[in-house]
Amino acid sequence: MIREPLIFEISGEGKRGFRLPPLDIPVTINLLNEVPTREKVDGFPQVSETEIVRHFTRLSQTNYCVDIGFYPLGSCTMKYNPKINEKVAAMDSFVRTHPSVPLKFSQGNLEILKTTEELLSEITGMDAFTLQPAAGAQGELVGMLLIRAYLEDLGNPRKIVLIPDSAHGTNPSSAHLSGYTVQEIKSNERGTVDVNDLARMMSEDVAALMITNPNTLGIFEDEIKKIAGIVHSKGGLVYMDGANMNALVGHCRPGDMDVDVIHLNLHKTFSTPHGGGGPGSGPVGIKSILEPYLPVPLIERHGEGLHLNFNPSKKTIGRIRGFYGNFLVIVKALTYILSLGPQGLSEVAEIAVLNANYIRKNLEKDYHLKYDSPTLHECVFSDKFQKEHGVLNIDIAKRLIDFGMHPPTMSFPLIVHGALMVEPTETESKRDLDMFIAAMKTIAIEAKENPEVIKSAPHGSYVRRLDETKAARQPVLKWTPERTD
Amino acid sequence: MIREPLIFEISGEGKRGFRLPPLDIPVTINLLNEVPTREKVDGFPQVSETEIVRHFTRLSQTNYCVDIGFYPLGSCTMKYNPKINEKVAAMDSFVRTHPSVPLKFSQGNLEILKTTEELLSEITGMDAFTLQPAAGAQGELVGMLLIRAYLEDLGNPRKIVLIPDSAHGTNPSSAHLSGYTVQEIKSNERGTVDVNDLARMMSEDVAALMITNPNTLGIFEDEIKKIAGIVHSKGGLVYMDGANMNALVGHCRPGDMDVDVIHLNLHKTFSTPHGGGGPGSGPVGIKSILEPYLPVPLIERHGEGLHLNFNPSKKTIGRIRGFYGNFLVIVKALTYILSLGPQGLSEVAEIAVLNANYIRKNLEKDYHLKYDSPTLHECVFSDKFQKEHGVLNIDIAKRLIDFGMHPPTMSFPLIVHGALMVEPTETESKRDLDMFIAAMKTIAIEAKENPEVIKSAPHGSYVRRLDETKAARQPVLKWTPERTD
Amino acid sequence: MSYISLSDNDLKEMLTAIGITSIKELFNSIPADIKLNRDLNVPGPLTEVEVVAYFENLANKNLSLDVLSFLGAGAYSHVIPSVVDYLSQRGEFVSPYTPYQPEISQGTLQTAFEFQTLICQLTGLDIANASLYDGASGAAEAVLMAHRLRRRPKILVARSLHPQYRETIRTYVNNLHLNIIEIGYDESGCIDLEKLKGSMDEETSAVVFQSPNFFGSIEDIQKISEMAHQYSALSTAVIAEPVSLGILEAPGILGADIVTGEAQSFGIPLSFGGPYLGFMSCRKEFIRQFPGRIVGETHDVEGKRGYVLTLSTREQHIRRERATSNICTNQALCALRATMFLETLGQEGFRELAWQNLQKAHYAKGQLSQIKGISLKFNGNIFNEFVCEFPKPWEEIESILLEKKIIIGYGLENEFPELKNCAVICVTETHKKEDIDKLAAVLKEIT
Amino acid sequence: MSYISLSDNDLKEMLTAIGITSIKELFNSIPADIKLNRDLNVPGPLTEVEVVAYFENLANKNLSLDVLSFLGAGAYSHVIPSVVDYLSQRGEFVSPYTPYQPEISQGTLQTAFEFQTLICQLTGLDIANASLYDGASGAAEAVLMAHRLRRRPKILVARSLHPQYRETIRTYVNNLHLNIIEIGYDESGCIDLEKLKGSMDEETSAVVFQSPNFFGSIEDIQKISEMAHQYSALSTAVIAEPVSLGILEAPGILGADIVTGEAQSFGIPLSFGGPYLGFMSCRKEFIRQFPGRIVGETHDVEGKRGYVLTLSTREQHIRRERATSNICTNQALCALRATMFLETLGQEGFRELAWQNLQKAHYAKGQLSQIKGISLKFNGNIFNEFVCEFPKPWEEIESILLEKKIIIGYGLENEFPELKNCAVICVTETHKKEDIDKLAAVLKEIT
Ligand SMILES: Cc1ncc(COP(=O)(O)O)c(C=O)c1O
Ligand SMILES: Cc1ncc(COP(=O)(O)O)c(C=O)c1O
Repeated sequence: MIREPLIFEISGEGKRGFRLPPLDIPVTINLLNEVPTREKVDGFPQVSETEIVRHFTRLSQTNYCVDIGFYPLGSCTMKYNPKINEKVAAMDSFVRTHPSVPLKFSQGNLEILKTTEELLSEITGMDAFTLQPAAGAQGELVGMLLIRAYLEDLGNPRKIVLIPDSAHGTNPSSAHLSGYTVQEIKSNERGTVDVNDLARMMSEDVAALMITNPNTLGIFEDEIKKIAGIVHSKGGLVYMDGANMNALVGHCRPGDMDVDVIHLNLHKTFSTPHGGGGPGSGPVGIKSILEPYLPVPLIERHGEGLHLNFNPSKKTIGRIRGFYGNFLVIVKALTYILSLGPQGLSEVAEIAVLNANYIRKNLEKDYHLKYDSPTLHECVFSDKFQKEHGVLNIDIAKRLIDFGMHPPTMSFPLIVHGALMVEPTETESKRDLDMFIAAMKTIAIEAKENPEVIKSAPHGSYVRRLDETKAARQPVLKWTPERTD
Repeated sequence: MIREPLIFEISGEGKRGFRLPPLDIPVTINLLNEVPTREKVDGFPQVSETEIVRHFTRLSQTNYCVDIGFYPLGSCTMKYNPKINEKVAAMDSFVRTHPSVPLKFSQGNLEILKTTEELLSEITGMDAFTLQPAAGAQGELVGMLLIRAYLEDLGNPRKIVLIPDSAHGTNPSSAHLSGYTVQEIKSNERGTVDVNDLARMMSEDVAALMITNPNTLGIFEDEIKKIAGIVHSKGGLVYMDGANMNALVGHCRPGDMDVDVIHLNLHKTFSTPHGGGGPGSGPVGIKSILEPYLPVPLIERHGEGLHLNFNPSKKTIGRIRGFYGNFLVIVKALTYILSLGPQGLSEVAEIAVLNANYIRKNLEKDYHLKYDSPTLHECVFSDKFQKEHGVLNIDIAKRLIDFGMHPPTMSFPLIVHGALMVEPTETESKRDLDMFIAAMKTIAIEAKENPEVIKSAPHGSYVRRLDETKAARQPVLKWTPERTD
Repeated sequence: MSYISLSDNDLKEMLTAIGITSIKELFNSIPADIKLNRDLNVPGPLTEVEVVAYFENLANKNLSLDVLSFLGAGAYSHVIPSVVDYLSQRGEFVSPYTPYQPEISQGTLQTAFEFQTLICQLTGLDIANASLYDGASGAAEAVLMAHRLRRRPKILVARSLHPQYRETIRTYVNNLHLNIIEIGYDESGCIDLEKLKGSMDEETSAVVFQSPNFFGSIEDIQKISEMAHQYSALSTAVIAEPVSLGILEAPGILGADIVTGEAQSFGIPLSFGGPYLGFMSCRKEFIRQFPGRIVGETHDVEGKRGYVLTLSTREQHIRRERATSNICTNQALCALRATMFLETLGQEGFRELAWQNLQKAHYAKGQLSQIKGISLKFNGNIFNEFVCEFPKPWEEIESILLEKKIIIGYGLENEFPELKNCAVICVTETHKKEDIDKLAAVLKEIT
Repeated sequence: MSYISLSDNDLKEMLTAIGITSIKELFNSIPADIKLNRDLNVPGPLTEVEVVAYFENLANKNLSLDVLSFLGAGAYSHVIPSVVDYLSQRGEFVSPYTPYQPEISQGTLQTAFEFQTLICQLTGLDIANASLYDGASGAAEAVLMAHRLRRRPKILVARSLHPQYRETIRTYVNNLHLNIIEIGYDESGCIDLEKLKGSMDEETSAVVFQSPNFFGSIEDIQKISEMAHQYSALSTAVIAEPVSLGILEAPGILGADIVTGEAQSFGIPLSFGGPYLGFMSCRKEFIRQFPGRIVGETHDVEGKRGYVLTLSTREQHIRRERATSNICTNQALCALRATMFLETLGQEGFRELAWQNLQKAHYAKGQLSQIKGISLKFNGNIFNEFVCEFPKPWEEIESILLEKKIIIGYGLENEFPELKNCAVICVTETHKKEDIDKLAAVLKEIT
């Protein structure tokens, strides 16, 4: 296979990839006399359109993606991204609206935003939504800032946020960014929040509990109402990380579980593509007590029309980004919700849970399952059996690549050592599930019989196993002309 | 790599890839009582949208293409296909016009067609064009039918068409389809038409000479005016296969070479993509003596507006297809012509010829060149040197695949045994040319030192060398449910 | 804009390598007297922004927005699933040549194999090719093929075959001096079976008819085929609206020997008439005379399944003047779209599509036929088209409706002088009830 | 429409394999009292045709067609080469997750590495990350970073920084109880250097300013940075219109320590405000405090070059509450578009782009400033935006121009009460001479 060079390595004076129409006004010279200017951006490449197209077409083919195959990356809900979403979001009028146009030029866009807020409220059972956060983590930050503002308003923002040890890394990070100290709650042997531990740790210093439900083990926190009760009883609030909403949609609603704040990941549950790392969208839903604190601007219905309120209340946490959210991502999510309708949405959770349990059932003899509680949309195996043969979860992951599949999540939950978090989603065919199961079974056998083949995997990819340590120890973070490679 | 099944093999009852809006009128039953109907199309697949997208995304990646790399398939002018062409041809108004709309609903489209006719006339030096032919071969048919109609009108359609032995297969086939007997003219030792042979064979039974210029060896027929003179002197006409127009555009014009009819391949010279085998477009240019015979309908300017003339003259050869030609392909070609402008077009030929000569110069010691005449946009090597080691042109071709490149043309010209017809086109980078040269040189060495590696090539492709004999001997031309595979 | 990829330096190095000082020298083989010593008189160069503006301006001249159209007559407006556009525009499908090198063309080849399979399933015949230019030239190829197979001078052609297809057949076979006999239609709009019977004899190579035909009427393929087979002539069915095959029995099952047609309905936009998609299928015993590219299944040296262009000894690049057709480049990308279209709709969706066309056309037919002054010209069974006769001159009807932003249909009197004030009206799944009701309401007003 | 890929039979087989009879059983772990025992009150399901119609209807409510707009103020209208749309929509770029598995993500990773390189070239700094959410949150992250680096309580923020960015900074740092001091502007529209000097001291972590700033005025980065460096505070430049960097010297060269901003201008459509593209770069000694994903180069076991996410010990999934930022999903696909945009334009094209913006804005500035009653509010150097003061109330000006289908610019008085009847006007390469002349003509008429 031809190795694709960096674009800078094929640059050459005189090549052009694009031309602007000629300037149609008289040229004025010396416009920037007093300002330091430059003749050109040093190092910028010069290539032809042909070369651009080949560069990116070839590079694209070195990517694995949902459009190519099974992508059971746990917690990421890598479901199929419907193409109609893309088509709708590409409509001229959506793509071309400047965010600062007078309101009558954006009534359609505002209607999209407002409708999405309303539908997400219904889906989650919350009272109101803000669509501004650009991703889940920003949603967490907003959610925690809302809680902080609310508590501050009551006189004391408090100091501590409780987070289960199974939580995603953004939870503690966002809590910290909101000015809180994080205290970890232990999971019990069922893999859920230890209610006693919680009760013990809950105090009037605690601002909130951040809980994920179903949690990152795929287990439903069945004591959620009790948990919420404990938190509320001490004046704290319950934040729910809604990244796993795919397991619940249409079946139960966080709002009905006494949750006060939730963020969703539209790029997970609501099928907007992940783009190799974004853009996403992390709307935050709240109970009405938190409404005065919502970030600005608010979208409000005024009679027939819609309106942006930039100064709703002094209590607002303020602005958390430019403009109004990742609008085109929201358009895609709304397209998805409307395409599915009520039954379709509830079927999402059903089949997601079915697929995950089918995999679990088929692999639970081959891979260790630390917790035997029932799981919903995902389950977390570990490499415990394979480790005996020197095979770690990362090796299993790399070996899966040779079978043409994307590996599961390994970086968390931290409570499962050598985790392999498998989330198939609802869009997969039985054939894909069976191929995954077969590959995992083969790898389990290989681990015993031929562990080397796993530890040296992947064998067939565009690059083989990459030296991540070297990358971190001797960081090369950009191309420079001196390099020869 | 996962093998991609046939779609029929993953079909399953209950899967749906698309839904229509529900019927919004009252249903009438028994509408087709007297007519044989069926409940369903037996064998039609049932898959999900997810499966469709994966099926075709995966299949697409098994294709080599111009967007991926160098494609020196001689005579096919596999130049880069500009993406702006696609964008323009995708404009709603072009894509959605029904061909039978009242004329005032298609004035823009007709203007595109008329402008393209006019510009092609200027580019080729011909008097008029029809854009109807769907591809080069249909262009040839139309051209020959025009000649036949003209001669018939003069009293005698004549019997014979002369075609050089180096011609593309469609030339004799089209001549035959037009009712002519084909006689071959020999090429001389320079690789061009043997003028003496032509003079000897030319008679009043000969309707036309079909000549390709530059010919399929890439050699310009420098005696073209003399040749045309010989043909015209006996009342015959000269048909030029314009497939190689990429060598000439902006530098000389068939109309100025006394050519009477020419076809162009918009999917070659004018950058419209080949689509894995079409759609193309094969416009035919003519001198004015042939104008009364043009196929219907004609596009005519009437004052401000444009008009379709379905009954221009009794002499028309009639209709050769539905409607007016491969409109969207023509839109792309016009986009290309306007994008390049006069200098850009003439630069096309210059760089195409430069690139071809650069390759020729670099490989002429390694691969046999039967003719040493100067060549323009392509040159035809042969496997003569390699054959000594049992390596044929097809082996060299397959080995090139391992180097990440598309092989040259081998099926013609028939006068070069073991031909390797290399046409780089003007859009390639020196890096690509150099990689091709290096690969060819490596193969030349391998032929001597390790011929087996060539003969067993390709080694790294999705499938390895396929058994074409078996395919023809035991034809399996469709999937059937009985098969297990 | 130019698409050259050489840097200034590359250029110099290459000239040096070749041993010349100017590119001009490479053109020395072109005699001076035919060199063009001036710039071409062509506009441009235009940048992307300018070229888009140029075409937007032309697009606006089409005035086609917001019009409610009931045009069919060989080009049909149908829904196109979003995946078809999304997938078919991938560079890997758009930018390769004909798959001469199967090892690096499996995407194109396997898709074509699936296309052939789908066409066989639709037509009920044994083999199908990978595409032809369009329906009209497909009909012509079918006649040529039938003639090669039977070598008899007579071809019977239904007058109810699309007039453009009839004209194209005439052009293609003109120099064969065949006896093309047109067979009229009866009050059902179908081929006049009596006349057909009367014209059929041992001299006949084939009968060519369309179903549903140009008037929308569904032909009795069984009867026609029986009549043809009595003289071992070939029953050649042309399908211009293959969505009908979602509900009508496969023509091959009913006796057709060759089925050809236009598959624009399958995911190909109207595009002002092209590119469209010709298809053809036939009984397997005709394979040696079958025109066009065919893809077959085989295996590689390791036993892996793969697909190749096959039976190419029929084709021009091998057989030259004795080829079964001169076709080379066909309509591969359109066939790809059709394959995606049919596979996305699937068995259920395709059935539903056909059913909705049938229902809506009949609803419209019912509504229109109740309007005073308007009559149904024919009484045959229809699928999604039918012919109305109006009480006023067609031109008047047409222009009044245009003012109401309706294109009511395809006027017949130019091509069928006997059908004065008649038009073919096409109703598909894309028409909403309110569209049909609007048409009826407007017509009621003006007739 | 549903996107499930299980057949009826698959479903049965799977239930059997799991050993249950109904999917419902799998939800038994959800307590009955929180189960939703009704359908969601959500419209739909809508088919593709219906959903497109739904959104077309909303799109039409935007009324935005045909309007001539001179809006900038943080979101810029620039040309987008056709290849950017064509290539960036490929499924391989659109549908993967963050490249946690580098061996099958080289496309995303190499592109990000190229993006980082381009950002470093533009900003003149050592390192860049793979993207942040947007310019506003990027500015906030920069303040947080500066504070982590310097640990001093004072942050000086230019009043000429985009008001949304200022507000976002405030929200992000609110609980750190920093002393955010706003520094006003002078008659050039630039930061008041005297005031800046007066406010700078050993307690200052950073000065944050935008250039060209919200009024379009180009700041003296060198002077500002010198002042900051005197107290080893960090000079933090925000670039909201990075097209300016095609002609203005790199801020890093002029002394900026951190450069962050909004790269929407690089091939990202206006999109009603998002998704956009935050970027950040800084000096290499700050790397341990740098937020966001970073891609680095390395080699595989065979020595082949490859790219990986690196230095992740800064990030939330490793460091949790001690991470340099909570960012996880960023704006990768937007960064991909920006990379394509910049590489397609190339060195020459990007220079030309900047130059045309500069020229056209100055032409417009010249035309408008000649109109009686209209005055230029500031006298600083500008790139493609400038502030005009009108002789009538802004609302009146705005609405009269709207009637003429012109959106003249961004009115300032809401966010800057001191700038009554003032607006920022943005002119880019997308404006034709006739557009600018039309604006001038209309303004001449009404003022
Ligand atoms: C459980 C959980 N919470 C939060 C996040 C953070 O979401 P985002 O990446 O959209 O910022 C993720 C995403 O990986 C997650 O899996
Ligand atoms: C020299 C020559 N003539 C004619 C043709 C036929 O053109 P088309 O494939 O467009 O029918 C070709 C195409 O391969 C060719 O190379």
